[in-house]
Formats: sequence, C-alpha cells, structure tokens
Amino acid sequence: MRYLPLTDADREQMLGVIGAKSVDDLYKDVPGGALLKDLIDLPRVQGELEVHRHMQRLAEKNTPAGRTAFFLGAGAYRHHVPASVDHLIQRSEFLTAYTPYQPEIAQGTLQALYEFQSQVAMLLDMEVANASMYDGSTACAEAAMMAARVTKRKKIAFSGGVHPHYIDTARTACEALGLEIVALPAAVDDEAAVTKSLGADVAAVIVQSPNVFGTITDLTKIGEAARSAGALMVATFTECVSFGLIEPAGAYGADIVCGEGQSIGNALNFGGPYVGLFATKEKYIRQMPGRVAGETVDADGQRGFVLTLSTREQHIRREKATSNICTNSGLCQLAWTIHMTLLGEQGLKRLAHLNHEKAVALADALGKVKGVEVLTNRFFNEIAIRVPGDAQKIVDTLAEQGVIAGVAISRLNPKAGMDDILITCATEMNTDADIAAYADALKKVIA
Amino acid sequence: MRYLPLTDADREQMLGVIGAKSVDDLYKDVPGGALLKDLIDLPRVQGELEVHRHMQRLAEKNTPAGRTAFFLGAGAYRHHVPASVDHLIQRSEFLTAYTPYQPEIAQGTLQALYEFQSQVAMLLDMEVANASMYDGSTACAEAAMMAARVTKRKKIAFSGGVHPHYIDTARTACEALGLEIVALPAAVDDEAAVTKSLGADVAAVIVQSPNVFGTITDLTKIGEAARSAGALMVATFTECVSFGLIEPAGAYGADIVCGEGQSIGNALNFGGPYVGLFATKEKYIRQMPGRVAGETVDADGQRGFVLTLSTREQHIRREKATSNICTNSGLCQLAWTIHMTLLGEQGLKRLAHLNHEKAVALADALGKVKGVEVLTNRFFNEIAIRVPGDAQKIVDTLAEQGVIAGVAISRLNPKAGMDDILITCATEMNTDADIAAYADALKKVIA
Amino acid sequence: MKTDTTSGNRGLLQAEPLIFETGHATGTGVDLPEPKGGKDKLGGLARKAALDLPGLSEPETMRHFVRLSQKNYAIDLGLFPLGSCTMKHNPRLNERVARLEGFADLHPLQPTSTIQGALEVMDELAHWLCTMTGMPAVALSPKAGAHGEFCGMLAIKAALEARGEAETRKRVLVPSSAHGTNPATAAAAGFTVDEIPARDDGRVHPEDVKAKLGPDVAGIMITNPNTCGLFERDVKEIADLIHTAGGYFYCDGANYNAIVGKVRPGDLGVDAMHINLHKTFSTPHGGGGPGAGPTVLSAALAPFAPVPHILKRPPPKGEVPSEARGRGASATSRSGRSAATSPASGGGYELREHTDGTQAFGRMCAFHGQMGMFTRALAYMMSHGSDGLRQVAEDAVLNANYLLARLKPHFSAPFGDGPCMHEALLDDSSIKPKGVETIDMAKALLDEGYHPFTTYFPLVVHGAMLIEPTETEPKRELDRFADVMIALAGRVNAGDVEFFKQAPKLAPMRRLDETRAARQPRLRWKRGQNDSGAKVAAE
Amino acid sequence: MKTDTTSGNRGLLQAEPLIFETGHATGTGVDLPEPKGGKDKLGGLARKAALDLPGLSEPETMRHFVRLSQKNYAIDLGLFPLGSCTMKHNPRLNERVARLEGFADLHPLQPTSTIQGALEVMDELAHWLCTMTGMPAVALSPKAGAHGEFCGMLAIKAALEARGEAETRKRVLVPSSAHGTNPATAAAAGFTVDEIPARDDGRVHPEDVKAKLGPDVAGIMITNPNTCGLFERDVKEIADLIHTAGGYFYCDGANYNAIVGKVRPGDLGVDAMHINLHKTFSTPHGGGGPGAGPTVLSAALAPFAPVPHILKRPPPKGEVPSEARGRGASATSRSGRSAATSPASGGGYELREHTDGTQAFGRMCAFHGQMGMFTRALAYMMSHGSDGLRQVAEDAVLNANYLLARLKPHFSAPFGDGPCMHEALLDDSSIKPKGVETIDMAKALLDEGYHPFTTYFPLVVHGAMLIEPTETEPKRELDRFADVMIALAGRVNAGDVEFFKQAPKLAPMRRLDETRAARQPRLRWKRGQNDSGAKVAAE
Ligand SMILES: Cc1ncc(COP(=O)(O)O)c(C=O)c1O
Ligand SMILES: Cc1ncc(COP(=O)(O)O)c(C=O)c1O
Repeated sequence: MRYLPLTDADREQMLGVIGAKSVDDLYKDVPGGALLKDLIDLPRVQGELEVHRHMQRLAEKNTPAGRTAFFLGAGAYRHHVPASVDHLIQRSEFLTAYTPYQPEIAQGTLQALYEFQSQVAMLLDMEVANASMYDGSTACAEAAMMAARVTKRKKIAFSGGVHPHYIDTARTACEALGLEIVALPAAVDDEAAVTKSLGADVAAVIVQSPNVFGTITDLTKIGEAARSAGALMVATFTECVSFGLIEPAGAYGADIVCGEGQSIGNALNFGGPYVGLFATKEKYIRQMPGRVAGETVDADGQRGFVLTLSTREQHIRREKATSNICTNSGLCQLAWTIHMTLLGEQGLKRLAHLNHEKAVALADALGKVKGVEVLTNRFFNEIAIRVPGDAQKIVDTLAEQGVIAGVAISRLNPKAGMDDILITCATEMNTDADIAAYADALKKVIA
Repeated sequence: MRYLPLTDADREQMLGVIGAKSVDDLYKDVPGGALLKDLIDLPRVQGELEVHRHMQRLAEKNTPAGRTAFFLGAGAYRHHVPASVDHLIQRSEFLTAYTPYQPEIAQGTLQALYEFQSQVAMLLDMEVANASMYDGSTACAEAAMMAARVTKRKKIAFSGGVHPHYIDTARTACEALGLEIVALPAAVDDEAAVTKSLGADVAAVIVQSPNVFGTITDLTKIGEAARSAGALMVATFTECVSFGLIEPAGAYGADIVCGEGQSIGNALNFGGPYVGLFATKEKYIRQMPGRVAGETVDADGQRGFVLTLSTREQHIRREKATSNICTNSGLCQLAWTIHMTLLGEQGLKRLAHLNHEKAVALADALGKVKGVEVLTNRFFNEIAIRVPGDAQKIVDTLAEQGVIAGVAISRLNPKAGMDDILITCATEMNTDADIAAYADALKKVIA
Repeated sequence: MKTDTTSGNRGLLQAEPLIFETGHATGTGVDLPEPKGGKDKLGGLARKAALDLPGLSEPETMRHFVRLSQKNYAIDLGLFPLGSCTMKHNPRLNERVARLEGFADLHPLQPTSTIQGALEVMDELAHWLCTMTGMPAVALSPKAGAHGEFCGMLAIKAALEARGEAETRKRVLVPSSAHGTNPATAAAAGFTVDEIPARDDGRVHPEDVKAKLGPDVAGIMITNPNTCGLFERDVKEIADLIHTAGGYFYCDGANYNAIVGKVRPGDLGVDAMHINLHKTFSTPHGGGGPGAGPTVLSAALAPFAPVPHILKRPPPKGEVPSEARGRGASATSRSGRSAATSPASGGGYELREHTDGTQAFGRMCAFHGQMGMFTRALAYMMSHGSDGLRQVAEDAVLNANYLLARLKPHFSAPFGDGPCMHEALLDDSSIKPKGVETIDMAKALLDEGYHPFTTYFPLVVHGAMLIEPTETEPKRELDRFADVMIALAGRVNAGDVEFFKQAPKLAPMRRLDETRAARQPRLRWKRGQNDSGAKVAAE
Repeated sequence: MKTDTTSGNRGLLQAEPLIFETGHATGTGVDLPEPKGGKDKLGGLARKAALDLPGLSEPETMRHFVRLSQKNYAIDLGLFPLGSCTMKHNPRLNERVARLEGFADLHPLQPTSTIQGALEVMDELAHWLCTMTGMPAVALSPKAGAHGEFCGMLAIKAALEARGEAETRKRVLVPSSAHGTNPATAAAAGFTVDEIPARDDGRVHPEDVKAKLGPDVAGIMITNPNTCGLFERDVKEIADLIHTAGGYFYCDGANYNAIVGKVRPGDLGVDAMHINLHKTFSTPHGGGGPGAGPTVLSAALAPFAPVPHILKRPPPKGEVPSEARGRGASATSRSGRSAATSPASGGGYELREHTDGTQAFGRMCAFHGQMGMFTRALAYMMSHGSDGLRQVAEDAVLNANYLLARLKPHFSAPFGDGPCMHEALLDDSSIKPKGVETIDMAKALLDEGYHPFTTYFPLVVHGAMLIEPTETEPKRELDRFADVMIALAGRVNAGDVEFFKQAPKLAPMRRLDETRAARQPRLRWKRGQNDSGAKVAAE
C-alpha cells in the first residue's frame, strides 16, 4: 500500500527485536473473540486513479454554485478567495503541523494566530479575540454558556433575528447544562424585542446584525438595557465581510461578539469546515473558551509567541474548564488571516462596498417583479422577500432553471409561520446578468 | 496593482534619494520620441476574479482529453500523475528558485538534478545523462549536432520511423549549421533501412524505438553497422514509460539516447512545457549539450552538489559552446524525478505492463473492425492502423462523437503517402469501455 | 534565535515582523473594481472609525507566510511522535479530492436535488465507519473529537430521559488517565464526574468500576486503547457491568488507529464512540484543526442521534434495515455493498433538518458537519481498503512496540513489561534524579530535528513521554530516532545537565517563557501599546 | 553544514540522503492494478536486466522532496537580485489558470475543432506581445530565450536567403558585453561572430559599428537595455546603420522588463527580439526552467516565421490586415481590440503545421510551444493591464536606481554617474585591494539570508556585481538589503577578510568545491561506486 513504508522484511526484523512471533502477539490483551480473524467486508486497496475517478463521479452528481445564478447566503457566503490563500495553507509546514505545543518549532503557526486574534479584534472593534472556534453556531453556543458563567444566571434570550441553526445549536448545548433558552418569534426587523425578556435571571440577550433576514440594527439601546439588567449583550453574525462597511457590535458595547468567519478565506465546502470568530472584553478573558496565543520572549530575549492562559482549558482544568474544545479550526483561521492580510482595510472596505451595491441592485430588480415584496429596509448583502405562494416550491422550481434563489425561511424554521418568505443574497461574485436572470425567472415562475 | 508594493509616498521618497524629479528622468537615455507618453491601447488592470473568469471561459472552449474516449499519443501521452507530484513542484522553494548558481543555497534543486541524471541513466541503460533539454524534439536535434561535432562529419540520416516533428526540428537546426539531413521514407517497421545511407560522410544514424508507428526494434545490428562505418547511433523515443517493459537503446549500444520525458510526471499541457531526456557515453561528456550537476564536498567535507563541466556551456565558451541552451526544463525535470521516485522499478514495470495490456486489447478490438488493418506487429502502447478512406476525415468525424481516435499520419507528414493510416495509443487511463466505444464508433463511421 | 547578522536572518531562516509592523491600512494585495457609488441602504449604520487593518501586496503576503511556515515543524519534515495525536502522512490526493468543484463550491442549503452527490459521500462514509466499527449508526456532524464526545454524552442523556431517569442518573465514571476533554465534556453535558483512580498497570479494573456503580450512574467514559497506550483487557466485562447497572458505555475513540480493521468496538459493548477523522483517517491537523468527530452509536442510542439525518428514499428494496433508517446523518446498511456502487441508484437522498417527530436530541452545529473532512476521509479509506486499514493498525502497533523495545533498556518504561498498542509510554523517573526531566528531553530533541513526544500526559504517569510513531514511518526513521534518544540518555548519564537546560540552540527560537506570557497576557497587537521590551526581528 | 547532532539534522534543517541510499527496487509509492497477464506483443524485446531504480512510499517521497526544498532559496523567501534574470513575484493565480482542465488536459494533436480555446489563448497572447512591442508578428514556439534568439537569427538567415545573400552575408556583430547565448546562437545559426569591443561607458557606439560594417554583415545582436543595465542611447542610429548596410537588427529582449509599456522596440528599428516570458512576464523560473521565448518579428522578417502558424478564418472583416495574416503563431491585429473580446467571434482558428507553400524557415520544436507558459503570461498581462505593465517598468527602474543611489557611496559603480535601467552594476575594484572580491561578497550575503547579485557578468566589467531588484520588492526590503551591503563594505574596510573567506557559515552548506567537481566528474549515483570520501548525511 503506497502510504505504508514497512516491507515484510522490516516487519520480520522488527518482530525479532521486539521478541514477538507475530503481530497478533502484540494484540494479546484483546479479549477472546474480539480480535478479527478475517478482513472486514469492504472494498480492497485501490490506486489513486480509481479513487479519484470515484470521487469525481460523486462530485459531478452535485450542481456547483458557480454553474448557476447563485444568490444563497443564510450563514455561508460565496466570495472570491485569492489563489495565493489556498496555495499557502497547503504548504506542508502549515497543513501537516499539529497544535503548537512546542513553540520553539511552531512560531509560524503561533505568529499567524497572534495576527489573527489582532485582526479579529480590530474587525469587530473588541479588546481581545481567541484563536478560533469550530464555526459561528458553536461559537454562539459557547458565548451563551460563557455569559451564564460570568453572570451566574441561567436564562438566555435570543432575538427573532438570529439564525435558526444557531438557536438550535445553542439550545442543544445550553439545555444540557440546565440553562433555559428563550427564543423570540422570528422577526425581520425587531432585534430590540429581546429586551422585553430581560429580568434578574437573564444571563444574556443574544442578537444578530446583519440578522438572518439581512437587517442591520443599531444595538446601542439593547446593550444599555442588558447592562442595566445585569445581563451581557452577546452579538452574533454570519457575514463578517459586512464589518468593512457597517458598524460592528463592538462599537455598540457588546460584551461578546461571535460568529462565522467563512466569508473570508474559505470556500463554501457544503457547510464545513468553517471558522468561528470569538471576541470579548479583557475583563472576561479568564472565562473565555478556546485557545489563545500570547506574546513572550525566549531565553535570548527575542520576541516569540506561545499558547497561553491554558488554565482555562480542558487539558489543565478538566471538568472545570471553560469549554471542552481542543482541536479548533486552525487551517481555516490561517486562510482567514492570509485573505485579510491581502485585503487590508482598503480592500475589505472596497469588497464590502461591492457586496452592498450588488445587493441593492438585487433588491431593486426583485422589488420590480410583480407580486414580490422586499421586506428588508436596512441591509448589507442579504435581504428577505415575500413571494406569492410557497417559497420552498419557488426555490425548488428556480433551481431546475439554474437559479439558486436563496433559502425559504420554512426550511430553516418550519414554525416561523413565514412560508412565503425567502432570504436571498448577492456578493461580488454575482454579475448583473445573474441578477437579471434571477428576476426574469422569478417573474415567469410567479406568473 | 496587487503585485506592486511601492506606494506613491515610497516613490516620492526614493526619487528624492536618487535625486531625480520624475521617473522619466531615469529614462533620459531613450532617444527622442521613443519614450511613450500615453498608455498602449490594451485593457487596463483587472482583478483576479475577472482574469480567472476570462481564462476559464477560454479553457471551456476546448474539449479536454479526459472528457472523451482518448487514444492519442504520437509524442505526448496521457498518464496518471500522482497528486503529490504537482503539489511538490509548486512549493515556493522549487517553483520560485532560479538556476542553482549559488550551490550553498540551492542543494534542493541540485540534489534533485543529480538524482534525475542517475534515474535517466538507469532507465535508458546509459552511462551519463544531462540535467534536461527543452523537450524530445530539441534533444534529438542537439544529438544530431553533437554527433557531427564528435565525428566531424556533416550528414545525418533519419530512419523512416522517427516522429516527423523531430525530423523537421532537427532539419531546421542542422541545415543552419550546414549539415545535411537524409530522411528515409516513412516506414512502419524498417528502422534498419537507415543503415543503407551509411557512408564516410555520415555522422549519425538516428532511429526511434518505439517509433512513431509504435513499432519496437532490436537496434543491435544498426548500432554495429553505424560503428563500423565510423558513425554514431543516436536513438530517440517519445514514450519513456516503455522502458519499464522493453529493452532501452542503451542496451543496444547506442552512443546517444534522447527523447521526450513528458510521460512521467507531466500533464499533456497542449504540447509544452515538456522535458527532454539526454544520455550518452562517458567519453562524450565534453561534447554533451546542456547543464549537468555533479558531486563534490564543501569546506567542512560534507557531500554536496554543484553545476559542473560548464566549460562546455555558452556562458563560458560563448560561440564555441556545445549548445546555446541556458534555461532548460527544471520544474518538469523535477516532476519527472518525483514521479519516478514514487514509481520505483516495481511501479514502473507495473505501469508499463498495464499500458501494454491496454494497447494489446485496443489492437484486438480495432483489428476486429471490418476494413481496419493493424499494421504494427511489435509494440508497446501505440499502433498504426489502416482504415478504409481518409484517416484525417475519420479522426475528425470520431471527434464529433467524443472519441479522440489518434492522429492521421497525413497530419504529421503530408508527404508520407499514408493518407489511410492513423496512429493510436492506449495507456492505463483507458477503460475497457473506452476501447469498446472506440471500436464501435469506428465501425459505424466506416460502414 | 539570537544572531549577529545585520538583516536578522540566519542563512535561509528569515526574520519576519508582524504584518502590523510592515503593512499599512492603504496597502492591499487585491484589485477590486471601483464601486459605482449609488445610494446605500445602510440606514445610517455605516462604520465610523477606521479599522487600522494593515494590507500587504501579494508578493509581501506570500513572503510573510512562507517565511513563517519555515519556522514550523511538520509531518512532511520528519517523525512527529506526538502521543495521542496520530500524526500520520496526509495524502495530497485527499486535498485534491476535497477541492473538486462539485464539493468545494457547494452551499449547504442548496435544494436537495442539487446536492445528491454530497449526500452520497456522507452515506458512503457512514457505511465505511459503521462497518469498520461494527456499529449500526453514526452521527457525522460533530466537528472534532471533543464535539463527538459531547454528541455521545447527549445521546446517553437523551436515552436516560426517554427512560425517565435523566434526573436520577447524573454521575459519569471517568478514569484519571482520561484526556481532559472527557471530564470537560461530561461536565458540559450536565453530568458530575466521578474519577476512577489509576492502577499501577495503567488499566481500569472491573472491581474499581463495580465499587462505583449505583442507581445514579449514567455511564462510563473509557478510552480504548487507553492513553497509556494499552488495550483495556477487561473492556467487555466493564461494559457488561455498566449495562447491568443501567448505564451506558462511552468509548473515546481517539486511539482507534491501533485497532482499525482488527477489532470492532461494536463487539466490545460500546454504546457511543467518536472517531477523530483527523487522526485515524488522516485528515490534516492544519496546526490545530479543523477536524471532524463522527460518533458511532449503538442500537440503544441511535434513535437519539442529532439532526441532520440523511434519508434514502425510496429505500432500495432490502438494502436498508427499515428500523435503522435515518439515524443520524447515517447510512446504516450492513449489507456490505461496495462503496463503489451508488446507494442512490435505487432513489435519491433527502435531508431531515429538524427534530420534530423524532427522538433526536437536537443539533450539534449549523448545517451538516465537516464535509471537507468527509471527502478526505472517504478517499483515504477507499485508498487503503479493508485490507490496507487492517495493515495500518498492525504497522502502527508494530512501530510503537519496536521503539519501545529499543528504548526500554535506556529509559524507564512504566508498562514496558508487556506490549503496547500504537504508542509507547516512557517516563523520566530514570533521568530526573540526574537533573534532566521530560521537558528537557523534549527540548533537546528540537535541536536534533524532531518534534518531541507528548509530554506529561497521561497525568497518571509522572513525567510521561508518550511516543506515537504511527504506521507511516519507515524503519529507517524509527532507528534514527531511537539512536538519538539513546544518545541523549547517554548524555544524561554523562551528567551533561547544562546541555539539556540550554536546549534548544538550533531551533528557530530558544526556550520560550510561558510563565511570562500567562502573567502579563499580550493577546493582540495594538498601535502604540507600550513595548514589551522584547527584541524584535528587523523590520 | 557541519553539525554535531546524532541525527545529522540541525534543528529544522533536515539531513537527507539520496533516494538511492534510502530506497530499494521493491519499494513504491503507487498502487496499480495487477496486470491480467495475457500474451504480449513485444516480439521478444522485453527488458532483460534489472533497472535498479529505487522506489519510495508516498510519505517517504513527500519528506525527501520537502526536506530538499528547504535547502533552497527562492523569491518567496526574499529578495533575489540576480541581475539579468528578472526574479519577480510569481502569482499563484497563474499557476491555477495553467492547470485548468481545458488547458492542462489537452493534447497538442487533437482535432482543431476541440482546441479552439487554446488557439485563442495563443492569439490573444500574440496580440498583447505585438501591441506592447510595436511589432507586426510574433513566433510563439521558441522554448526559452536562447531558443528565441535562434528563431530570430534563422529568420534573418531566411530573409538573406530570399535575397540571395545567404552565402555572402555570414558575419554577425556582437558586443563583448553580450550574454553568452548571443554568440553561441549566432554560431549555431551558422554565422561567424565578430565582437564589438567594450567602451568605458558600457555602451555600443555607432562609430564602432560603422567600422565593422561591410557587404558580408548579416546583422547585429544588441541587448537593450544592455547587460550593464544601461539603455543603448544610440540604438536607433545603430539600427539605421545596420539596415543601410543591408543587415538586420536582432535585439536581445531579456531586459525588456525595464521598458515594457514605456518604449516599443518596434519604434527602435528592431527586426527580431525574443521575450523571456519567464522574466518580464513572470512565468516561474522553476529552478532552471521551463521558460518560453516568443520572438517578435518586423515586417521584413515576419514572412519567414517558423510553423506552426495560427490562421483565423474566416477573418472577422477588416480586423486583420490581410497581408499580415498567419505570420508565426501570430495575431497581428493592430486595431487594439480588447483582448477580452473573442477574436474567434467572427470564425474559428486553424493551424498550419507545415512550411509547404510558405516562406517559413522551418520548425523550432514538436507541437506548438510552451502552452503552459502562454496561459500564465496572458493571465499576468491581463492582471496588470497596459497601465500596470507600464508601472512595472517604472518601479523596476526606480528600485534599481534607489539601490544604486544607496550603494554608490560604498562600492565602485562603474557607470554610476548616470541613472541605470532595471539593474544596478557594481564591481569589486574598491574592495579587491583589501582582499575581498565579488565571490566573497556573494557568499557573505548567503549568511545574511540573501541570494546574491549576478557575479562576474557582464564580462566587460571585472568583478561585476549585477543587482536587479525588480518591481515586486517593497522599499523596506531594499533598505534592509542596502543596509546589509553597506555593513559588509564596512567589514571590508575594517579588514575582516577572514570573515568573508569563511562565508557562508549559516547556509545549509559551507562553500562548495567546484574545481573538484569538474576535475573528477561524478555525474550520477552508481551502486558500489567507490566512495568519494565525502561525509554523507545520516542515512
Ligand atoms: C484521547 C483523546 N481524546 C479526545 C481528544 C479530543 O479530540 P479533538 O482534539 O479532535 O477534539 C484527543 C485529542 O487530542 C485525545 O487525544
Ligand atoms: C541577456 C540574456 N540573454 C539571453 C538569455 C537566455 O535566455 P534563456 O535562459 O531563457 O534561454 C538570458 C538569460 O539568462 C539573458 O540574461
């Protein structure tokens, strides 16, 4: 087998040195019967050509986004990632390294982590950020649990604008800890409603901007209300490119800002792997989940970086850890850092502008379609529209015509009672022709 | 522009240090009028997304080999190249390095060259090999000129089995030097005929095995005849995988063995870049063209490698150089070495066997088609077949049906008088279904 | 490392400042079209303050990260014997496969008619995982091992709830040798952790388990092979004990590489086990992730698998045991059909994304899990086949035992009297009296060009050195590593303590001050933040 | 470099033996299906003797070449100021584009109906090259610069032949500053080389040319900007001289990067000029190649361009000057249509592959040239656009003059009184008296983490140090390099000669013995060849 260097001669020799007759001698602790005599009934070794052919055949059973007029977002966004990003993350020294437990031979990973943490903090206008979480949804769940730890309270209130998958994920995690989840009714533009559920038992209100309907919101008042009720304001997001153009939650005084980083540096990848961004205030760092890199010096006084504050983590604190996370999203985080380094402030702002312009054009085009109502008034690159009839059916019909129109709210949250609403998104990847084709197809489908 | 780091502020500052008012001051030596005032009338700067889209659009105007039943060889062969090969040659340290003029910081390139030279010599059963030529055709032309230098004779005789492009390339180069080219009539299986043209003025006979018709030949007698006539035997080839299964020319006493290395490690790339393999006997190395790496030691006595015997080369010998070649095929040579390292003797033999088996199956299948005659009796993975009617037309018709059947001799050599012959090839990439589809389609087209 | 060059470089080792020290907010490595500049729809919420984010041109960016990369050690550079981490070769075929347009450029919420191939990949992967482990179902969505542990413990919790015992059964037994994620996960799932103390033989003993059983026990978390690199001899008996006591058996599968193809956890009474695709099935570690932690489930726990579920419909007749259909994102076929034949042949796939009308305990994350790891892992499994995977386990175990045999005479090997599984455990008890401990040994290895073993884990062995070579190491590399270790032992015996305390000297940096980092945390760059006084690479 | 570690490694720098020392003929890194083993058609010519070719498993192969790679310097690591080589940034976009299935998996002999996109790429590239250079035609097939020179000289020869002067005009004038490929090419083309001696100002003077003119002169080969980094002031006058004398003007375009977008060689009276796509247009050097040397031709030489020719038919009305159609693989449109609009819109492309019925002088190579470089170069040109390409030249010249300005006070700059073009020329006349020469300076730079300048070229300047930073260097990197050079000059003045003679000390190897290599050539590994006595990396 091409990945296995040992020859039979090697194996013989090594068994000799070990003093064993056969490899199975080494498995003598396996209880009787459990050691398999025969091969498991699955296909045998195959060459690279055969495996590649098989995988390619499966890949071609899918319809890649790029082969359609594509307007789907809702938590994952299609952006152009420069070729140099994917090239760099495939370098052996990054791709095949482990978590930097030996900092003297892991400065590459560690310095990139430190740069990532700094970039995230700047982007979100927060004091500190960690070295990444699995994705936006799990980052949001961790934020809810952290808020409970910080406030020693047990109730978490979600606005009606948070991505339903995020709420489901947080509910699953929080309820296991005995925390109570209050999810407000889905609302296109009413993040503030969440403050009504504030009370002495509420650990945090969790809001989203841009929210799942694309609406952007000034969170100042929500933050004030939370603070005066002794709760934290947690703000989540799914489209981090937006902060090149709109005010991030940090500027509204959020205590924790967390969300999805996929938009920068990472492909759609059918939902994963992605990279969770997590930022908070300095005073909370000892309650922060996940790894963090910090600056220090070596024996010669040279600046270097190490993983630090590990007394929060499972390998030291065990059942008292701030989280059970170990492996995180290293390589996706690196891709994020490289892409953000290429963009810089100027590139990020330009990119965000382009996205907004495309979305405005999309909103105009769809708004002109008879029977269609654009529901989102303040947005970045995503909007909700009301269609006459069942949104899911319309999305499916359009897909057959090569238009991926977005996603029906009913798919994300069947109980929302919004069966005639779908959310749709535009990025720098959409051409004016795409937009025209979408509006056109939609008009025909509705008629 | 994303590749240009200087800012306008930098440019100002630098001009100040230089003591120039504007960049155009630095161009003051350009004769009046020649310094362009305006931009040349071509498109302006474009982003990565736009450029990639444009190139992809052009790429999709082609029909890639892999999307057809593909049986075309004739000097370029479709083989599977392991993913690790293309990954490794893209590493910055290989891809963006120059010719190893500073050996202390180029041991990666130099050791790989030394390994390449050794592998080539072993594969071809020759004493020494150089560090690569542009491709097989130019390697063959260099061999012809080298033979003239070695023998101080002026006539080069080509067998009727040598690839017509190789003969054309050698003719263009040799005639410029005042050498005479004798090309024997195209012949499926008559390499030996070339010995008839031997004479006191002949520097070399150039034969090919497997030849352009796929025929493999025992070159022993040709070599003896050449030697006794004071000429060299130069053997060329286009499919180096064959030497995993058949006797290489070195074993027949060839003085120079040269040809195309593309089959190992390199994609079809529409004809280039490829890698020319060039091997000869030790006694001729001072007449050998091209670069060569050799072993030596450093100041601490450690083994290392350097470019050597450069007194043959243009940068030292100028008009007396053995060749004008400078840049060669570095990265393609590296790909060859990596792929050959993965194969090893066992893998190479296995690969060659598979190719031969597919070709035998192809010959059987086509031979069964009424009206088709298989002309090649001894072959590796390529054969010539006679079809009823114009081969070029048949190839074109089959292409419309998704079968790339090979190439008509009339395309390679209109004067061959073989308008009803085409050459066709099978490799490990062809499935039995491909072969059946080809035979089927051919039957229909002929009928 | 300190250097007296003017550039700050040391030969090929390039000094490299932070992007914040070389870049500026007006620099960029992208060319984007000018916005047309119509009126916006931001409702006055445009960003006010500058971000101060530096941008670098593409050439500068390439250099920055290439230079950084060369300060890293990696599998592709040499032996990476980090115990418990299974640092094996990462085939580039899998990188290529994961990047096929049909996988990489696919959105998780596209209509199911456009993602049939993706769902088929998940179904095939599930089939391989279920068949290899001998378990009826698998939840694919967990994003790493710890997340898989969480998934398994939540399934246990849901099963207890279904039995009406959620409130009474809150205690989970965890051996002291367990990886930190085990107790952390149990706690995160709302259980209390009851530690089973270690024994001299490094194993869990049935009587210790029995002693802790009771009506409040929810289950037990055992790592097998365990973190001492030993197979838990009594695993079956322990499983029976926990089951008769009404609890469930969670098995930490991080060390599955030692037994893949040799032993089926399903035959050992396991109720749930996560599989680190980034260990046993070679998806790259990437300097800390991403990973994937699919969790196989017993028939008792399968009904509670989290959404999404993959449903085959119409089910190809007779192929899928109806009662097993749609558990987790799971293809539960045990019919052993070749992974090369499309399960969709009989009909398409559907996704169930909500728990309504099911016993599913909930959702682990947005969307469907780590697709990019699924494609890699499937390509890896298909490349090996069941014969190759069995060989993987055997060679991994053989390599570890070979190192153990060569090193035993020179180091203390607490469990060296018997064979180990995929990793060899040493400790520093024989060298510490001479003034050299595990960390010094580790740092000395840096100068010799090796990544060290795992240090000070498992906690049950003082000064542990946990060595896992994996099956992708040739004998030649094992011998060289053993020679180095033995030579270092010689130095210890020669009393050359200073040599160890000074190490590393040849690595990109000397020993780093971790205490200082924790005492005065500097977790980000800030313009004008008062300098730490550290010497910085020439800008 | 010598080291006292047991492993032979020095920290991250891994010792690595030859594949012949670690591999064996039964090892392999591929899995291929068993041959079925029917009867062969080899006619008894099967290979008899073993090849003795070693094979390595994939993990071993990855490591071998990754370890080797880390012993290389490269652009992506730092400044690579190798004069005359234009070592600029290589965008990865171009690597991606070249690997698009529609280009990489395309056979050169496929029916033309299946390769229209490939021919369109060649046509667009030709259009860019012709328009940028102001020349009517281009031959794309030459495989590198020297091959392009050969193409140009053969076109001149063919033109002379057409005039019936091939036999009489055999002398080619070549300045002594020319790159070695120029005289070597002239000789290969059957011309005799007549050297124009150098002048103190590093330029070719009309009177020197005039003095050598005569009825036997075929032409002149001039590099412009020349190898001293200077623009040939009198190039137009020289062109006129050679033309009136009945000869042709070959311009070596290796240094085109200095003037791209600023000056059109076609306006200078050039008859033929090769363009190193692997210099000015950034296709990667790859440690020695491959390159591509498209050669632009004047109206006088265009008819003789080698096959293949690309023919557009039916020609989109009025777009292509009919008399220019089909010269070389050439798009001769001067109408400046946007490269973004398909020239094929009006009709398809055809290939002419044989000279019959044309004046083409022949064929440069099999097939159609370096397609893999064409796609990269086209993507590079489109990315810059005509504005970006002009900026390339200006920044390249600015960077070189900046270094010249900073280094002039500390080194001898033979032509430093005026501005240079894209490269700054220094020599060792100011340091040699102190015992340090160009090679020592170069080796000292290795320890400072730089690839040195080009040494001892051009030959017309003793101890030349030719420094070409290119436009993709930020000011920061130029300053650091200048600081290093100045510090080294200081060391020379301090008389620390030994420091230079000992260099390099920090590079992967100490100074290598080139004489020994040439005296006792060991050009390949051979089993059992008696050992060279060299110390070898631990196996
Ligand atoms: C024994 C053990 N359990 C669990 C884990 C956690 O897995 P992950 O890092 O994928 O979350 C690890 C990984 O280090 C481990 O070694
Ligand atoms: C001035 C000059 N002319 C010609 C050449 C030859 O070009 P190539 O190496 O592409 O054959 C070079 C390349 O080094 C050069 O610098």
